[in-house]
Amino acid sequence: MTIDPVVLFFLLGLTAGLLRSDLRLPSAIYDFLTLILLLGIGLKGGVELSRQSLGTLAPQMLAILLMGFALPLIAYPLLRYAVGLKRPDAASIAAHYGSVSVGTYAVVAAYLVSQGIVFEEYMPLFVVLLEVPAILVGIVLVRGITRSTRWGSLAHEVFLGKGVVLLTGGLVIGWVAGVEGVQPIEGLFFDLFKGVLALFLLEMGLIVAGQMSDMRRYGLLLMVFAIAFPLFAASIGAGLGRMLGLSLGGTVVLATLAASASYIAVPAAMRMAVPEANPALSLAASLGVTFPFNIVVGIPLYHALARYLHGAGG
Amino acid sequence: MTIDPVVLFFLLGLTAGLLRSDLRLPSAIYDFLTLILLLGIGLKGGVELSRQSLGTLAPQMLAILLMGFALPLIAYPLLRYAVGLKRPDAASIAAHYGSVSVGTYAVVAAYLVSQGIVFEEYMPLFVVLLEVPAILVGIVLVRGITRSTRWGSLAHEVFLGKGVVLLTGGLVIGWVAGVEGVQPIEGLFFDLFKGVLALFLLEMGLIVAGQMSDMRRYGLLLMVFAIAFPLFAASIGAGLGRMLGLSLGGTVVLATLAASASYIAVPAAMRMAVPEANPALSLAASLGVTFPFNIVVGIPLYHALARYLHGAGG
Amino acid sequence: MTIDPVVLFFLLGLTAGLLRSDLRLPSAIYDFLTLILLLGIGLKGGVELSRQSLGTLAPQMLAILLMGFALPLIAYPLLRYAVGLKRPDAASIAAHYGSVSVGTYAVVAAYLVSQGIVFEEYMPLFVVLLEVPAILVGIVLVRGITRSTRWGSLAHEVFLGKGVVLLTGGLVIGWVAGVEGVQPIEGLFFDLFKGVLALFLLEMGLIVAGQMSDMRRYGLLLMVFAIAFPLFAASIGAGLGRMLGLSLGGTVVLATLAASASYIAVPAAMRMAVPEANPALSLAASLGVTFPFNIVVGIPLYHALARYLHGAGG
Amino acid sequence: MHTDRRRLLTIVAEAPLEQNLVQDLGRLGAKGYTITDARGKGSRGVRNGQWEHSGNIRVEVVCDANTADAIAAHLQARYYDSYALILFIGDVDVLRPEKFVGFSEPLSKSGA
Amino acid sequence: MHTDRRRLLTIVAEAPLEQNLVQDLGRLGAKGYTITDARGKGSRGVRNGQWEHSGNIRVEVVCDANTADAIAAHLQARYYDSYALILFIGDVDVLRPEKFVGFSEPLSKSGA
Amino acid sequence: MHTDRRRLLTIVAEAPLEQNLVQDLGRLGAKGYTITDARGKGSRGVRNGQWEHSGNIRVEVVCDANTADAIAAHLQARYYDSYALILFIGDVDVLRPEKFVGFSEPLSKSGA
Ligand SMILES: Nc1ncnc2c1ncn2[C@@H]1O[C@H](COP(=O)(O)O)[C@@H](O)[C@H]1O
Ligand SMILES: Nc1ncnc2c1ncn2[C@@H]1O[C@H](COP(=O)(O)O)[C@@H](O)[C@H]1O
Ligand SMILES: Nc1ncnc2c1ncn2[C@@H]1O[C@H](COP(=O)(O)O)[C@@H](O)[C@H]1O
Ligand code: NA
Ligand code: NA
Ligand code: NA
Repeated sequence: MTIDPVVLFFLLGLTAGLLRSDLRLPSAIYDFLTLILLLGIGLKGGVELSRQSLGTLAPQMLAILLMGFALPLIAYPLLRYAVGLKRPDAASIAAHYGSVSVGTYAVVAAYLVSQGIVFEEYMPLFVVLLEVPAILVGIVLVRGITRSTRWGSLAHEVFLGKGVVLLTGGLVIGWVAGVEGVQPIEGLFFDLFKGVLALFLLEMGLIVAGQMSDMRRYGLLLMVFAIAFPLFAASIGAGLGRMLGLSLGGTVVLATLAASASYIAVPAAMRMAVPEANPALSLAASLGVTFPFNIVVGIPLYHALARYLHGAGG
Repeated sequence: MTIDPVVLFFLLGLTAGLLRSDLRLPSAIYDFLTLILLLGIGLKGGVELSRQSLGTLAPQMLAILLMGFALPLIAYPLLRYAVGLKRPDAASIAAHYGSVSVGTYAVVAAYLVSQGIVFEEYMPLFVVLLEVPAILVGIVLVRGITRSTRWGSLAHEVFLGKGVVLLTGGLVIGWVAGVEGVQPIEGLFFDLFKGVLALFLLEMGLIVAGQMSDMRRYGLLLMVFAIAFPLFAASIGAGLGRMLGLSLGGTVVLATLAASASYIAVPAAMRMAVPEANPALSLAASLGVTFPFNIVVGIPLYHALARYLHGAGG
Repeated sequence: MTIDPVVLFFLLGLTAGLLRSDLRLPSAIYDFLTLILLLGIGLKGGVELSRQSLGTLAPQMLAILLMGFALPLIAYPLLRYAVGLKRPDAASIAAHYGSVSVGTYAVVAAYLVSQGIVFEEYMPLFVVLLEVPAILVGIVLVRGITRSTRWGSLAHEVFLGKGVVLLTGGLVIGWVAGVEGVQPIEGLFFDLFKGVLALFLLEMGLIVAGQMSDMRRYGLLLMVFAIAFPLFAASIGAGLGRMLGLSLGGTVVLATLAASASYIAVPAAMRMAVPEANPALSLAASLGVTFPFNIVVGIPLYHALARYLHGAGG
Repeated sequence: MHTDRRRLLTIVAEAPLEQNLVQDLGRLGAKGYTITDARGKGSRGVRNGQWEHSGNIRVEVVCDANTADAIAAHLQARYYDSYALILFIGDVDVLRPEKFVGFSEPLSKSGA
Repeated sequence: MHTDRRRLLTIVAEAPLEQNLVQDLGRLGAKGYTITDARGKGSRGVRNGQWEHSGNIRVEVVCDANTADAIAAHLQARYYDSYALILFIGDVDVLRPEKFVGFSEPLSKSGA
Repeated sequence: MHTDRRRLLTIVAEAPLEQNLVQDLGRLGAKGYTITDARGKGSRGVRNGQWEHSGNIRVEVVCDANTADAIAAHLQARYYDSYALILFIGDVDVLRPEKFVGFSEPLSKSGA
């Protein structure tokens, strides 16, 4: 198993952070890198969508949405009763794991490209679709559906977060502009993509190193969940991918999406909607354990799983 | 009429801003983007200048300068008496509209390239020439020409503002280095140009959205001026372009430059030289109305106008 | 003697700074540019290393390390007795001049490429090797080697500074990933390299302009040292390069490295390890005099010297 | 030189609260505020501002004592239990007191 | 521990004034200053610092009461009418009072 | 509204000292701190923060008088001679005094 170079940047950041190097990226640069990644992913998906008929994709989209609602509903009782968390914490973490991590998506896409494995390029559409349902589920799990639910401000939080806006914006622009229209901006959004991803992962390594010192505090059970649930979710994702007739690459992507846990959109939304949940808990799990697990160990595993499902030859 | 993809980024930013998304670009990134745009535009113009003899350009340069003095002198009485502004405000806004917007220049250049229309590549020289005269006119309109005028600190404000320094610096470096000398830095300044412009316009959309809430406050007349004057100025610019024997593309560019209103160099200079003018007023007009009008509606209009002047076939 | 375009950006920044233009790069952008430069240099060296056997390089590496220890030991008595500085200041400045400037390395590499002169691409390895010894020498010159020396925190300062971490990290990643592995991230780290270097030098020009006003204060002797010592060190470096059998280009690089003075890694380490040394003094010399001298005048000189050593034909 | 005594209320809070706080301040009668980005440590751990929403903001409001008390009471009731937030109040002299009285022309538009 | 009482003058002003303010401070006898970037809202509307010159700066000067008054009076006369600027003054204790007296060795070089 | 009086200690120091200062604060009993990036000028010249380690940080600590004095004394002894650093102390009222007492549960993990 060879490690993708972009993952080496993650390990560099992680090592530097754990050794307490004074290496640090300004937060403005972090914002810049995520801006390019989110728009780049959206654009690539949008260009591909402009070649598809949305009609044929509709059944897939529906199935994906269903998975987005189902995963947090499965995660919640595990967190509440097996891990033993309080209700708001269990609901918030369930939302994190039901949603997706765009950084993890970027890594699996890079992994497949460098292995020469094709996948359905409109996958970014699924990323967007998977971002939202888990947030709704998480909130309803805590608040119930009552008259007093402020759906307006909730929708604002969910649909107008930076992540959803940039991904959706990129999708729409790519879709409207098409291959040719996007061509003059490819230099920034496509040609630099992997380099930008490398820097992003360097920074993620530094951040994860910071998180790791917190992790012990939150108990072994949560850490077990942070590895076991992704493995379970990946098999759901891979199975669904197979059912929907996705290619081998597409199946790997869907498994990885299912296995990934949000650390951008969901934390922001949960902080406002369920403030009594402890944000350190969910970040320690999703960022401190699941993210590194997925990009270093998980993706090759999900690849093997998908190959198995597609018949050993792959 | 198809919309250029970079303009879609502006609309994305505008929409996100109006919907009060939490999307925001750090000001350091805004500075970075403008740095690349200004230097890139300057370099491109400078490389072209190294192929021209400045002698043959001298008459054109003179005519351009004259237009730079004339436009604010026409705008001032309109603002003072038709719109009914106080003297400092009228003078300051006249300076904004007599000068040019580099962002608008970048959009018209991108527009022409994607339409496959050639234009005189030394146009950035005109951008620099048009930046300055209007500022001087604006100041003299308020202060008169008295002994007490602090020309030294004025010249400092006008010629050493970031915009003029980077454009001129780019021009000179491009001119000295020539095509071959610039080749190793093309990756950053030319290949990424349109992507950087896209991000810049995304940010401008967010900023304009912020401005728009201010606009109503300043009355309808100013808003009418912010659309009517550009249309008038564009016809002056187009006519002058035709007279000077510019190509169709060059005529579109000159019309657009005339129609554009500064929102970087002039506000900074006016704030120091005419502090009693209300900066919110000029920005609401130039940034809140004229900039979006020009890049979305104006440029195709000026294109049609130029085609008309060049004989219907275009 | 033609000036490389990237050096023109330095002169632009210097001019703007001396004329007190309001041009300024946000520090986040400065950090971003150095991040790309340091990683890019490291990666390039690492890729080349993956083609070499470290065994054959070992003798060269040893010789380079020796030079790294020798140079500050030569500089110290000059600074202490000829320039007449206090012990901590003399030791701190000796460490600066014994170490290297990565920015200067980037300029000499760009110079050689644009002159079409090849050089050993694994040179970044020497950059890393030269960063560290001088720091140790500097500290020992002040503190002596006593029981109380806190070697742990010292090593932390020296080996975990951002510069060493990013260069070494880039080297290792390039070495592990090899030519093919690095290919997808070349867009950012190699294709943009010279453009990023240009912006970095623009910023350095602004910073040097700020330093220059301080320079007079510190006396002529230090300024003489800041030019004379690099000339001397360059001849050591060139001689060593010849002895080690380096190519013409490699000899120029080694001469330039010897002549260059650190202004990133060493100041940071010295500030913590020898706080009683005046940091303004060493920066005025290394940044205010030596850096501009080397990139504008020195490099062509060292080139001539190397050609002479390689037999007039070069 | 004539000066008047006012209260300087300083709030340090997690950054995502910015819009909420700004709205609250306007509603409770502050005539202005000043915000800087910050990082720090408190009972809810380190907030180093390295990424996303991990930073703090530091908000200053110059106002009269009543307004300061009203704001402090409201923030304590509304945010203390669930959010990283502290506040403290000091005395300052101001030159143009009319700029810092409360309640006239409430500022309701969200900033930043 | 021996401490002395000094005045802490805080100025919040639109960012483009930085060079001017720094020069004024030096001329009026401040021995130092500290600046942070800020944003905010006041009588001249929202200044969110998102781009170009739309931000504020927050300047602090520790000095004796006379210097503080002189600076306050000058800034009020020179900038209040046309620029976004407020200032307020509080009391602080300092350890090394000689660092914060006015007028000796005026600092005239512009900063930042 | 019940408030208690505490001390607000403000330190302005060269940025590379951040880790050291944060460790010192924890050891000396501060229960929290707030840091903003700053630039400025003082007896050691202009620190404009334009690059690398040329900036300042501004650290605030709310604590009781004893803790403030202990921190001030330590910083003065440890850093004044060789580093750019000033500090000053003022009075503030706080709402939840228990958050700002010293010494219980010392905070020792380095921040930022
Ligand atoms: N004693 C203190 N002194 C200064 N700032 C503090 C103090 N305690 C908390 N803070 C700041 O307030 C933020 C929130 O505090 P907390 O809710 O206690 O975590 C922290 O991240 C610090 O920036
Ligand atoms: N009452 C206030 N409290 C705190 N800061 C204020 C206040 N009023 C104004 N400011 C700050 O001072 C700047 C200029 O104020 P103004 O001239 O009133 O617009 C504003 O942008 C705010 O940052
Ligand atoms: N009188 C003062 N008022 C406000 N800030 C100061 C003052 N003196 C120094 N400073 C700040 O403290 C830093 C270090 O001061 P110094 O050690 O005197 O150079 C300076 O860079 C300023 O940011
Ligand atoms: Na998931
Ligand atoms: Na115009
Ligand atoms: Na050297």
